Amino acid sequence: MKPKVAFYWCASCGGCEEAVLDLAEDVLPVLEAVDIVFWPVALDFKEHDVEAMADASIDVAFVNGAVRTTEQLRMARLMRRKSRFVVGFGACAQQGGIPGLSNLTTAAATMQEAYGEGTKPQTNCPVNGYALDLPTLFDTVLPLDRAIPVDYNVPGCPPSPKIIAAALQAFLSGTLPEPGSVLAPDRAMCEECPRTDSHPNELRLEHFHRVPEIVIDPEMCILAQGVPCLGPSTRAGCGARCINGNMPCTGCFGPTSKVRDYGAKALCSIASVMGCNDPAEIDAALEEIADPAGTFYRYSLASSFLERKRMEI
Amino acid sequence: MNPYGYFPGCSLRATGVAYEESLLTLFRLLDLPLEELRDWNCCGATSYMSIDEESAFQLSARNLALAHKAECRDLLAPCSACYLVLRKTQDYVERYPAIGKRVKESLAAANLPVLDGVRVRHPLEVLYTDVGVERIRSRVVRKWSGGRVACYYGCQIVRPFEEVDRAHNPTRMDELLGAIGAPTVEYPLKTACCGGALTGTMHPIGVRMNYILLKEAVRKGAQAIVTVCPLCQYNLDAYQSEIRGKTSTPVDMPILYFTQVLGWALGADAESLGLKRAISGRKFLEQWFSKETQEAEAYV
Amino acid sequence: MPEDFEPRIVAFFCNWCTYLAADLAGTSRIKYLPNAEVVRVMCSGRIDVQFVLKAFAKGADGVLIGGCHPGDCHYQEGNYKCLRRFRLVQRLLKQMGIEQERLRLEWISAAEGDRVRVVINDMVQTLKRLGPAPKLVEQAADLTEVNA
Amino acid sequence: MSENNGSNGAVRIGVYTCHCGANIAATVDVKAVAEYARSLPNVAVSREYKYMCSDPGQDLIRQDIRDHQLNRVVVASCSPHLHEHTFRTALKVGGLNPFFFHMVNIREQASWVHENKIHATRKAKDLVRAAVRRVARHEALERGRVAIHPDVLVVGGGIAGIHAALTLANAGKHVFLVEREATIGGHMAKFDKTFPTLDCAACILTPKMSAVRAHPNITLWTYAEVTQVDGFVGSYKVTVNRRPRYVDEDLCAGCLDCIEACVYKQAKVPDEFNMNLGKRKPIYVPFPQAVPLVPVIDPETCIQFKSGKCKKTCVDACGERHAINLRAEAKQETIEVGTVILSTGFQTFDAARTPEYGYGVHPNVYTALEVERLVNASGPTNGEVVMRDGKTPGAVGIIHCVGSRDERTNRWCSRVCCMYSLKLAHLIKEHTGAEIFNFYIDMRTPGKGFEEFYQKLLSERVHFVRGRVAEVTDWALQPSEEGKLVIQVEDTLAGFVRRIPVDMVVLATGLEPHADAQEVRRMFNITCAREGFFLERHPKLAPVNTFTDGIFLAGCCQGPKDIPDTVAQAGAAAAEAMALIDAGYVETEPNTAHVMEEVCAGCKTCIPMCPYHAISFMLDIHKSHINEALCKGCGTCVAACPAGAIKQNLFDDDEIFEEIEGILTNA
Amino acid sequence: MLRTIKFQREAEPEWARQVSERPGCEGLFSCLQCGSCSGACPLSIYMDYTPRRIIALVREGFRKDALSSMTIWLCASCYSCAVHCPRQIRVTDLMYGLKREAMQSHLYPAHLPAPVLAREFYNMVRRRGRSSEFWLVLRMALKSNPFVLLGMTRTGWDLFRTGRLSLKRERIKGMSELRALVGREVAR
Repeated sequence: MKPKVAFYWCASCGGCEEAVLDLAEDVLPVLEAVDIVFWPVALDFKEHDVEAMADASIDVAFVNGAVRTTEQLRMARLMRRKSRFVVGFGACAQQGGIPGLSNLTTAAATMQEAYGEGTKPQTNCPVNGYALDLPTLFDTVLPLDRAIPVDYNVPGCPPSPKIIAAALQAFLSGTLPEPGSVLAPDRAMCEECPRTDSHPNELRLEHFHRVPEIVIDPEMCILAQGVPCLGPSTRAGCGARCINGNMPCTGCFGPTSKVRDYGAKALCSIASVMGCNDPAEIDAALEEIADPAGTFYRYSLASSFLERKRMEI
Repeated sequence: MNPYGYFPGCSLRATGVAYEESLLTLFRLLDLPLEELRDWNCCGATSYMSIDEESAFQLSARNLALAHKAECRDLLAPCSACYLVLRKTQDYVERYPAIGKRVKESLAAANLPVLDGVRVRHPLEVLYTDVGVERIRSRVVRKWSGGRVACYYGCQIVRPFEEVDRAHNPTRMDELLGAIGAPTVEYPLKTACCGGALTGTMHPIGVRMNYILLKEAVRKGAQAIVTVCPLCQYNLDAYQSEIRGKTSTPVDMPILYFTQVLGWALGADAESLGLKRAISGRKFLEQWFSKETQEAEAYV
Repeated sequence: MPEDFEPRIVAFFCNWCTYLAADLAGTSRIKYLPNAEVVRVMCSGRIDVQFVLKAFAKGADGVLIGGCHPGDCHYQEGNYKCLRRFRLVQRLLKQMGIEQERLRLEWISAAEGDRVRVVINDMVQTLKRLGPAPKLVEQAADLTEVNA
Repeated sequence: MSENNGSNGAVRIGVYTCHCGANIAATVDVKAVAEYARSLPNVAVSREYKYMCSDPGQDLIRQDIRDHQLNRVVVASCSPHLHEHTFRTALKVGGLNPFFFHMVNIREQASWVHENKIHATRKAKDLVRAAVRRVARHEALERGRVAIHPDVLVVGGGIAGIHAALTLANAGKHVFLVEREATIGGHMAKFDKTFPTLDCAACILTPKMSAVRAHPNITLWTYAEVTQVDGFVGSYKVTVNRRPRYVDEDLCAGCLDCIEACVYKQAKVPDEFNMNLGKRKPIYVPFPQAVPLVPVIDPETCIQFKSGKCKKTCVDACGERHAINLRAEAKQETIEVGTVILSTGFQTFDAARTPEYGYGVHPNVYTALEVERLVNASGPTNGEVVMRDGKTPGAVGIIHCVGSRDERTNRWCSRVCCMYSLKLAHLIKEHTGAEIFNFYIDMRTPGKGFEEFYQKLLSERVHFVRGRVAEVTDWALQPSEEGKLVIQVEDTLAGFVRRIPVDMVVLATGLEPHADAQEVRRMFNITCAREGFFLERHPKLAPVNTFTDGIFLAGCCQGPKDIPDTVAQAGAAAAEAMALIDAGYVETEPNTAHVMEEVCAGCKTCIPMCPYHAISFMLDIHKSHINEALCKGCGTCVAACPAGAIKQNLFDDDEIFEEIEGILTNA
Repeated sequence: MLRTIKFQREAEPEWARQVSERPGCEGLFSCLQCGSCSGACPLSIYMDYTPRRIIALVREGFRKDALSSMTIWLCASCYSCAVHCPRQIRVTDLMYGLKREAMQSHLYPAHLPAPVLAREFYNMVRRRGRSSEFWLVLRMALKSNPFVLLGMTRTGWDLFRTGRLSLKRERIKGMSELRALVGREVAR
């Protein structure tokens, strides 16, 4: 019989769901090969249907998005219970992703930012006889593996068709790497980068620029142009999508297996290649990196050592 | 410009009155405004220290606080003892937190402000740094013919704080006097001690110390000694007759304040410089004035 | 803050200057506060920002980095690399709500045994003033729910 | 037995906590620490012992490796800088790879610097816990070897440099001896006699100087300075700048006719070698026995250099030899050596910094070095002690500790002043028969024959007044003081103040580091102690080594010392250098960095990190590569690698993270 | 016959330690006994113990000997010792401390004018905020040895005729302020 597959969507933008469809015609053999038992975005199954299934009866659950509400936490645990393998799908699941940046503030502040002063989410309201419960929002966004044990991760914002296909292939063929690994090459993105040869041997950065501030030379290494490109710190597998769009890498594929804290390492290496030794000059140059946390932890703040900002909550 | 705060100290109202007269005159001649510290009290000088250091500091603290209240940045203390005690108070309050704490508390008790931002200074250093040798030279209207003088700095303005001049072989007074054309002798005892209060408390010893100072000045060919401190001036001035009596040294030399000498060169008259208050060397002084005055007429 | 709060400092000392200075402080029997525990690295240039953040994440109240004076690095300029990283990570700490005084970089040469005392004692005083570094558990109440 | 590489089965750690007599045990509860260690994961054995570094201590480790199949060892004792090597060797002998070892410093950095036993013990436990976690990650390593270039550079041609150079040269090593001045000989060449034996300095020094000149194994460059040093033990690349002396050393025969012929008939220029007490010509040799005996032209004073209008009689006098070349320019020499001996010496304290003694004010106040020249037969006065005023002193005061033992100037004791003061007292008395007064704080004569010499001086009726002179003045309190220099001092033994009139005052100025000691130490990548003298690796156990391998110290650049000690130290430095050269190689710490090629994506971030150009980029496979021979193990590239693709042995991320967590994981 | 031997029980090491903690005396125990202070002191030639010996007495704890010495009363606070000391001990401050202690424990020769002057000066300033030289000297003389006044007549006259003898008794307005600052009690 065909392997049973589930897809679920926690805190994310939905891009990961798109990405599955981006497989285009390659998706068809997959659909042939598997039996999709749960996919809220596409098929009409309900939570209680899953509840009804026997534990570990789903072969693989692909869960995208971070965990930031009580509901997502409940569903994540449900997926875990019902599945043999849980795969963190995409940057948000793997590292907390963009939602993870709200670990720089609190749930209340986030609410206010989105809905204006004094908004109080009404957590339950009666609607023709039924009581609707709104899940509550966490102050701290969690990457999936801090909510439940995760077997594998497919990185990317969103994951590239290439690695999705590879991942599915691995499951179908049962050729899986050791548990806990990330289903993408364990090398930095530079290896795929078309401009890698234009990276000078002795790089020395005296200034930093943000993308809108300069016209990026489409041939030359973007980091060498003073735009913090995180390609060197970021796992390969995306096919240098952003570079090909003449944009710097922002690190959605996360670190290699040898790095524990993505942003810390990226920050460390960028600072290392600066060209000045005088404290005043160093500070002047660093002024040009407006938002270190946002620059180096764009996707990985929630999965960093510090996880969130220290503040009154 | 905002005026210098002026802390006369007790002596300048008695034995040292000539110092005050000449200082005020000189500063007027140089258009340097002086403003006496309102209701100042005793600095807590040497002999006070020997009873109760803490309240000596408190006394100084009051003066500094008054100065601070009067928004005066520089507080002039012409008397070496006053200068030292005020300066020492600042130093110890800063260097020894315990002392600082107690002093601040007592200031609060007397609801006085804390003492900061006030610079304690001695006129010699003010004339040297703020006015400068050159400006003094440019203001000279009387040619000097008072003969060779010995510059006597005494102890407490150069020790232990070397802010007025350096402790070993200070030269600023010599330079200022040089500017008005007064030849100075190489005076090895320029920072030796005059004995301070000893002339009163252990008279023979005090007098002997001054005898040594005078003798060496004579030996070096000085015709007058120039001082910066009321006590030095008094000790050297008041006991010369006694020394003449007790020793073979026929010493009778005028003991001047540097403010008198400079004031004279800048055209002030003997009266306003308190020159007539000298005890010793009057003969010398009288002929000097007369001569000087004639010359001054010729000069101007 | 508890009265008897004793800050915990992780100190990364370079082998050739600051670590030797600490040894010298020992042989000179210079006494200082026992709050700093030293991790020896060959050069301050070896100090990865990950180490610093790990220490904070694990509950250090302060992190002290000691290297050779500028121009004196045993490896010529490792200490400059360290300086650049230090300046950048200071900015990050600010965003992460960690007081910048909790991370300190000092140049201490092998001859400056007493400087070790001065720096460590001073840092301990500063940290006592700041109080314990906020810990994550207090931060993310949600995690308790997760672990429930 | 075959070496255990630790791969066999579970990690089994042995922890050994040292009492170091009472050094540790007095402030750290050693038993408690050992007890605690026993409770930690992977710890198979935990012991405490009086002296772990002793043989029985090391035997404990060896025994346990066998009996308890240990494959990791932690020793908590002193600084790794002291005994890491000792214990690693113990592991090796015990049949375990020496790098399965980690050392915890609970002496220098715990028991000796803390007073509260509870806190010190807690700290020791934390550090042991961290070490236990760290050592579990250690891997078997092999030491690398670096070949030692057999040539040696000796910097400074005083007695220290001369002796070191000759010792090495006699052992068949090639030596480059570089001296800043125009002649070798240093301070010793200026001395008249040497204490306590009173043999003539020149008589014992000059033979060694000429031996240097004559030795086939010594390349002597005077009037030259080292300007750059690259590389590391085994192969230092050194650049030497040879200033032009305008007289070619190879062509000059040392006839000195040029000096005779100089248009200056009379010597007019103050003579530095004679402390400016004598005069020299613009073309001169510092002193008759100078080595090399080749004149120097001083452009500051030579008419030709100043105006270009000189008859150049010196050139004519040289005639056919053409040794004089007024257009000569500085030469840069680049050499490669395996080891370096620094013997750059000292400078004497500037007496003007103690104004109370009137140096520079009263002409008859002299420094000791000036008097050395005065009493020297080949000095400016041919050994006559005549003062600047032309008189011969009837009474002389020698003031000890000038610029020594003084918070306001130099805090240290200069060690030689007492003895040379005694020597000068003897010589001046011998030359003039004057009354001599020595003013000392403490009389220090700790050396072979020194005390006897002191006794000799006492019997010669030299006065010894125990007291530091307050001031030297020229004011007279008594007729007897007229025209004299008066020394005012408390005779602390008699208990009263004395005024002693003398004709001449000699200031026994102390020894201090050269003004440019800091630049020199930077160039050679070594450290200075607080006083500014070069810092030895260990005050007792490695007195001539520095913290930079292959660089050794000799003489007063390391601290004040007399000639015998200097020569002994020079010999020791030479021996240390020879030990390296004859071994042919030096074993390096295996703490080098390696690129994990499977992870490296060729981003090149690491390449500019390396000060030794050890990292190259391999275009074929598009990855970085680290040359282990060049890597010095600083780890800067490791921290910088954005992909974590570089490992450093002994300081790898895994090990350091374990250590950090170990420290912070509360028991 | 006065015995000169000292027994260790006569020493007060604890007192020595206290003294070493006074401002300026930190270096007490690092003293080299080099005698720079004595040599530089213009008055040591009249002292029973030279300043150096006072330091020796103090740091060995011979309190009585130190406090009852004439030396401390001869010190004119010229700070010559302080600037000459190679250990940077403020000997002058040490002397001040000893004077204060000697006053409190009345360990000084009776009728010695110096302490009398100090006390009178102190009280006058506490009562009036300023000192008036004439009255001060008068009181000192009367309380120590009236006969010295005879010797002073000449000087007195000189000062009087040159207008340098002020009979005015100075007093500041802010006495209440001053009392709040230093308290009101006077020395006996």
